Amino acid sequence: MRKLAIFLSIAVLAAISAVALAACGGGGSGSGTTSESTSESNAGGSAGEGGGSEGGTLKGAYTSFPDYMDPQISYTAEGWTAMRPVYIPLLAYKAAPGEEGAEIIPGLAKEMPKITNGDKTYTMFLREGLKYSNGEPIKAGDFKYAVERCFLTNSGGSPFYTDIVGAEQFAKTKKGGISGIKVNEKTGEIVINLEKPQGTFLNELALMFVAPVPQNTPNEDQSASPPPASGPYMITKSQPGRGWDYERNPYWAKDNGKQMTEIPSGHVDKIEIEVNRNQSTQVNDIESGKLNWIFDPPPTDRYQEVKEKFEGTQFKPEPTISTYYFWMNQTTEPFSNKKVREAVNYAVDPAALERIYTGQVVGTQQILPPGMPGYKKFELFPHNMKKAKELIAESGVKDKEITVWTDTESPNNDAGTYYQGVLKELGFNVELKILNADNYFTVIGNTSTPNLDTGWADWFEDFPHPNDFFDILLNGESIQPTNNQNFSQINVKPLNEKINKLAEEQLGPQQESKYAELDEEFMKEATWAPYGTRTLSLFVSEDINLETAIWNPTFETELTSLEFKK
Amino acid sequence: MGSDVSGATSTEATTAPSGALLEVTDLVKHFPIKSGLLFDREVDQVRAVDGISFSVDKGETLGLVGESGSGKSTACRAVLQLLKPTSGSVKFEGQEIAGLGRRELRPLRREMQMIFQDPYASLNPRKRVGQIVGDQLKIQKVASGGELRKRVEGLLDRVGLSPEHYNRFPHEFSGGQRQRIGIARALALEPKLVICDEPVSALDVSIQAQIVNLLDDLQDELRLTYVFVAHDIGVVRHISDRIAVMNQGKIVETGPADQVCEHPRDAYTKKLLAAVPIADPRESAARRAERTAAG
Amino acid sequence: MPSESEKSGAETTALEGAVVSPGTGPGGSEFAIVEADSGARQGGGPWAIAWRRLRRNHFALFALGVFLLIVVCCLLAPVWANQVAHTGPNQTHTLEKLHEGGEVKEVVEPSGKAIGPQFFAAGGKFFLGADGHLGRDEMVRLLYGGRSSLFIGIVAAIITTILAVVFGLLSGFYGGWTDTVISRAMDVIWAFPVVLLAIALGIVLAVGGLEIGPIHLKSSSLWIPTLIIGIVYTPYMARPLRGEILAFREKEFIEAAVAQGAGPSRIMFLEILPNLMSTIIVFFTLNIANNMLLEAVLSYLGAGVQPPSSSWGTMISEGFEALYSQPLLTIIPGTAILLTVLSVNVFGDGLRDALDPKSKVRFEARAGSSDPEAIGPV
Amino acid sequence: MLRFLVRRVLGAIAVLFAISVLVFLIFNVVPATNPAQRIAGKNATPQLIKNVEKEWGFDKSLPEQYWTQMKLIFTGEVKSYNAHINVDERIVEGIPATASLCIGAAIIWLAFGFLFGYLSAVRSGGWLDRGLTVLALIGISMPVFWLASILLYYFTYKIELFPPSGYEPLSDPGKWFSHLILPWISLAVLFAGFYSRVLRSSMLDVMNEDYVRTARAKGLSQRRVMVKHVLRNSLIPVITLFGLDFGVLIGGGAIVTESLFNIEGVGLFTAEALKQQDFPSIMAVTLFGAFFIVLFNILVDIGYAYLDPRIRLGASAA
Repeated sequence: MRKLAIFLSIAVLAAISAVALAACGGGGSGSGTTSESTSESNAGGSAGEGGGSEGGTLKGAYTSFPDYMDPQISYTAEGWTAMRPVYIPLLAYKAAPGEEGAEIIPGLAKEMPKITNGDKTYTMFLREGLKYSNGEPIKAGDFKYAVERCFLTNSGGSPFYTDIVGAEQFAKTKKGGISGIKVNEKTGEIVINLEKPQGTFLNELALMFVAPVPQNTPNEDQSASPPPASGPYMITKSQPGRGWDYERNPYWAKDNGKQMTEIPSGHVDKIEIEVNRNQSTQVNDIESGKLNWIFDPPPTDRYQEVKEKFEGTQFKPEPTISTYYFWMNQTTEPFSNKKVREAVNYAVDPAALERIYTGQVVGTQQILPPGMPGYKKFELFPHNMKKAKELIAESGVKDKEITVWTDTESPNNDAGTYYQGVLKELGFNVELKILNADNYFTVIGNTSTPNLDTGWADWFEDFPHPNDFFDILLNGESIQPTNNQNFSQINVKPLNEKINKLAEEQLGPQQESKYAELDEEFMKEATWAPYGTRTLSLFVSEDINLETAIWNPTFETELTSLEFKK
Repeated sequence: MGSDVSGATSTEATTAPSGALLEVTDLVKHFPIKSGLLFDREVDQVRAVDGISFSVDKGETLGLVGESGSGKSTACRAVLQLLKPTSGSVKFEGQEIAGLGRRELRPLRREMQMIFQDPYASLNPRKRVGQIVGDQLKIQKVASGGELRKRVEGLLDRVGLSPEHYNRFPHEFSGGQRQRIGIARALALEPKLVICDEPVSALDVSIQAQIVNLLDDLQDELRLTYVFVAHDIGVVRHISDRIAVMNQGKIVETGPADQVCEHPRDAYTKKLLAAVPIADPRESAARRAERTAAG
Repeated sequence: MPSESEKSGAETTALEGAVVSPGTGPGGSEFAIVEADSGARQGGGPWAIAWRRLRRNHFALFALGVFLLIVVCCLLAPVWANQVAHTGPNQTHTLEKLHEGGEVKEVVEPSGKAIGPQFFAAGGKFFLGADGHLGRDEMVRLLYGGRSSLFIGIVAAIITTILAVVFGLLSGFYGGWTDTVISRAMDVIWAFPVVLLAIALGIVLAVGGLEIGPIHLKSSSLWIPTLIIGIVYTPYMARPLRGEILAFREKEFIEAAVAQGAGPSRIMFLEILPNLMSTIIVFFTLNIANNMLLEAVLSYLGAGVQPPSSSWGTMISEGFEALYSQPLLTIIPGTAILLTVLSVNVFGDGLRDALDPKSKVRFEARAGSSDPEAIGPV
Repeated sequence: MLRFLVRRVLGAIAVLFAISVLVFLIFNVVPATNPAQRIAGKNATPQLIKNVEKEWGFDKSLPEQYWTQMKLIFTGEVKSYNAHINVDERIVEGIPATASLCIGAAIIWLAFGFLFGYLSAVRSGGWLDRGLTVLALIGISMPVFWLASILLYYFTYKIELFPPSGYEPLSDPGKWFSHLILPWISLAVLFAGFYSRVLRSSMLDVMNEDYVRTARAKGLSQRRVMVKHVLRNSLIPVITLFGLDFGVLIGGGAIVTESLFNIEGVGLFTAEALKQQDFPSIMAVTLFGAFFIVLFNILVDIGYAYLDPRIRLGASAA
């Protein structure tokens, strides 16, 4: 009886949350129109054109300094959000929310590249007359240097570009340049040759890693003195660990911006970001107006309070393209047994985890998250503890000692504790290992670490392309001894081949449905026990126009979209 | 080596008959003074005992007298091998004991004991009287259990304490009583030689006499040999057969007690004698005048 | 105190003993004062006297009572868990509801807020509420957490005491090279910011556990923080002990023992050690208090007790994540630590007064063991 | 004096060397993770990891790595693994905040420690003494970070009396003060309790000394005796403690206080370095902290000799 009641309440909750989500999504996609209407109504109030008032100084806060303030090296959402208005790659993601934000548009390139030679050659032209914020012209060779600089600085992003002809050689020798990139400084022509077709290459060209920088930029980390800007803002001061400031790029309005009309120019004149480790303080400072915007969502502790008080006026939850899951190492007992993996999937209850994450995850039970091209909702393992126990009994696995891994970050640690409880209920002897968040993925990514049985993991897209999930996280061929991301170590040949084949194709409706199939096939293997996608949030001060603020699924807050009211 | 020769030549008065219980020859104890900017080097020495020789016969009492700092205590400890002598020879019953190891010394420890100066510091405050006195019987495996207790109670009785004191702690006793405990401890193994290192100097004058008398009685009773150390030549004279006077690490004069006291040869001995308090105030004043004249 | 000046001090006394008059050794007079003060003819042994003094100190006895009560409560944790709360310390109740007099309450609201203290309203279930998103019973966790905290506090104090006594005795008694090696090693740990050392060890061991020869400690083992704390505090106790031993070594009763043929181990353990007992006991109690505080700091920084095991430190650190929405989760375990440590400190204070009212060690014990490096800078 | 200084300085260098070796061993022999894997990032290829290893010198022998590390630290070129921050610069930048915190807290704890200790000793045995004793023991028995979080909750969130946290430079004294007041208090409580106890017991010891009785017998007023004779002579243990405590704190020892209140000092940097297991930073902050501990140890010894003329520096065996 009681179980039924719980089950029903979960079902109701799930339904409510689904409706709420739909409503949010609707609001998100309609925000373009509503923002125009509000801006019109506000227009009379101040001298600003269009939306709110132009100008002013935006004050923001991060909880920690980005990994690097260097376009070629930074590989975190923190860094990408920060540098998004500063460095423009040849191609760019549209400054728009939701699915629209996944659209790739020309950046420094005049138009989208021509793809020839059996999808292996990309040809494009640099716009003419572009300048860096120091007044120097932007050259086609700067792009080539940017790619090379990725390798020279041992950037975490460099593996994206190893398929360029000559790149692997260059990675080893670091000499002689990458032969697969040819540039013509006079015409601005850029030709890139790939070893094999790569369906994600357009996405990768739109990443921050290959945003052109002057060729005299030293090939080491420039976080303390970031290279000159090609975008609407330039970083005038950067103090790693403490904060950084932006001002408008004087050459943007004169030159670059005139050509790149699809890239927003931003509203405020100055942006000052400080690092404040205390997230609760950040919330207070937003409330008091001392800060205008914060990068991180309010701490779990105060999330509900903020949501109740400010939703719709200063706060909006923003879905991300991410999956939170428990991986199960298929190369060892007991998870080599599919029945056990299925049992775990039945036993893990996304509804419980939604509470553990104080409503900041939305339960799902599949690989691809909503918002990712190819996402099609299905649910193979509705929560059912009885069935889970039956499956365990069938599997014949008993009293097995297993280790559950998770990291210290709250509430991932609680998720691990919850998972441990679930596995105990299934009859395992479970040891929980909670590792420091900074080290966690290195440790579980090292396949020689002992007792890698099962544990927590999450994945946020690098770019909105399903290949970014399947190839990295689930392709058996990408298992490597260290820095491994295929934590389940699943290696199913037909599935690998399917991933490899799809990887060579440009993404279209047909490919998307194939990815959806792939999603289901992996879940039939029960290789993970996914439980949700993360909801982050935008939280701004009273005097910032929430309506026009844009949350891009890849770059998160578009700093260029923030404006003061009036 | 050549102890006979050196013993004979150094001071004629110490030429004791053969069969001396204790024979000390050219005993030297130096303490290094270390200094240096970085590493300590030995820059100088304090010559605490600077080549002394004497011998003590069985049943005899040798008084060793000198001012504070003259090296008497160091000499006692060097003789008993509580301090390693720098050089020289110490023979006990003809056996060379200088430089012996702890284990080799252990059987000899039964034969020679010491009574310490400070009855407060020389008794372990955390041990009961019974343990203090009886422990060495255990160490030397002489007695244990009920027999041990009986022997200790006997000893306590002999030094003028009550057997009920067996379970008391030192802090429950007065200075004089404590020194009696110290004496009981020294006598527990029925040693042949007892070195008394200023056994009475920390006590009230009235009690000093009691302790000295006790020691005297015990000597007769147990046929003990004493080396009696004191800075007060008056006390030494009372108990000693012979007296050796020490000054700055050296023995300046030795001889039969009365001879040394009545006819001192050395200036230092005279000075010591002048310091002995005299009951008669007139004589005392005269002495004082003498002393200032001498000084 | 720097060891050098201690050493030179020892050398000087050694010389004074030999060269200057042995008549007024500083040691002797000190004892005389003690005796005079405590009344020369006071009956009974030192322990009996101490006990008489302690018995008059009602405040200290009350503190001892509080401490013992806490210990007993924590020992009875399984009884409370099984008979009253009907749950384990790590059992989650995220989706459960509490039926309480017709009213149905969720243990964890969808927002993640946990149920508050119910006291006996639900028959002892969730007596102090639930602990956050996971809905674990706070009271049960508090009791089990207390076991960990007390275990670490007491066992680490035992480890410290054993190590400190051994090192102190070796170093103080033998002198020479033994002393040099041990003292220098202590110097290094002494100059090492203690919390830093403990955290560094804790973090490193939290990943892989410890495997030295036959000893295999899982990373989640309570023994890891216990060992770390025990070792880290050793110099703070060993140094003052060494100083005391140096002083005792010059006492005549040690010479008396040598003169009786006692060997080094007999002298160390039967002559010197009993004299150190009051110092050791005082240190021991203070160590328990400080260990519990250090455990809290380590756990707070993720280098102590590893979840899901709870200790009061981990509970504060977990509660701290919900400080603004549920301050009780921080206040409850913190109060538990405060009460326990306070009772130990008050009792330790009384004990010190009882054992050694005139002792200089009073100051050293405090300065050494609760050296602010250890608990202060946190 | 010269002899004393030379010896202590050499001793200090030896201790620092030993500490650096110890830290190096803790982080390079015991642990399980290869920093190169972490630096290379989540998508790293084996080639990339190899490149990182080579560039950072992880492929070299341990003594070589140690040597390079020390050279970098002392030439001010050491970079952290995590964000390529120059560790030395970051430490130097943190000094003003740490100094503000420590000096302010020290003033508070000395003031209260002295006041309470003095009153306690003068009224020893009375109700005031007992009350202050209980207060002091409570202060000593409280986990500092717990007190800090309660203060944070109550004063910045519940009644919003003080600004939450962060460090404001001294250029705006009002802000500087209001941001530091809570950290000062939470850091000072423990020490104030502790010092008042130490001062009390040391004053009681001195009060029983003969010369104090004599002074009293001479008819000097109670206050004059207390201040001129007792207090002055009771200072030695307090000064000793103060030197050591302050050395620890100024060297970045206030790890938790600084991170709870987000004071951008050395302690906060230490906390982060430890959290991220960022070896170069840990090495640098440890040496930095140890340097101050050793330095203040020496200063305390000098201060000792100054306060108590009976102690002569370097007087060994003479």
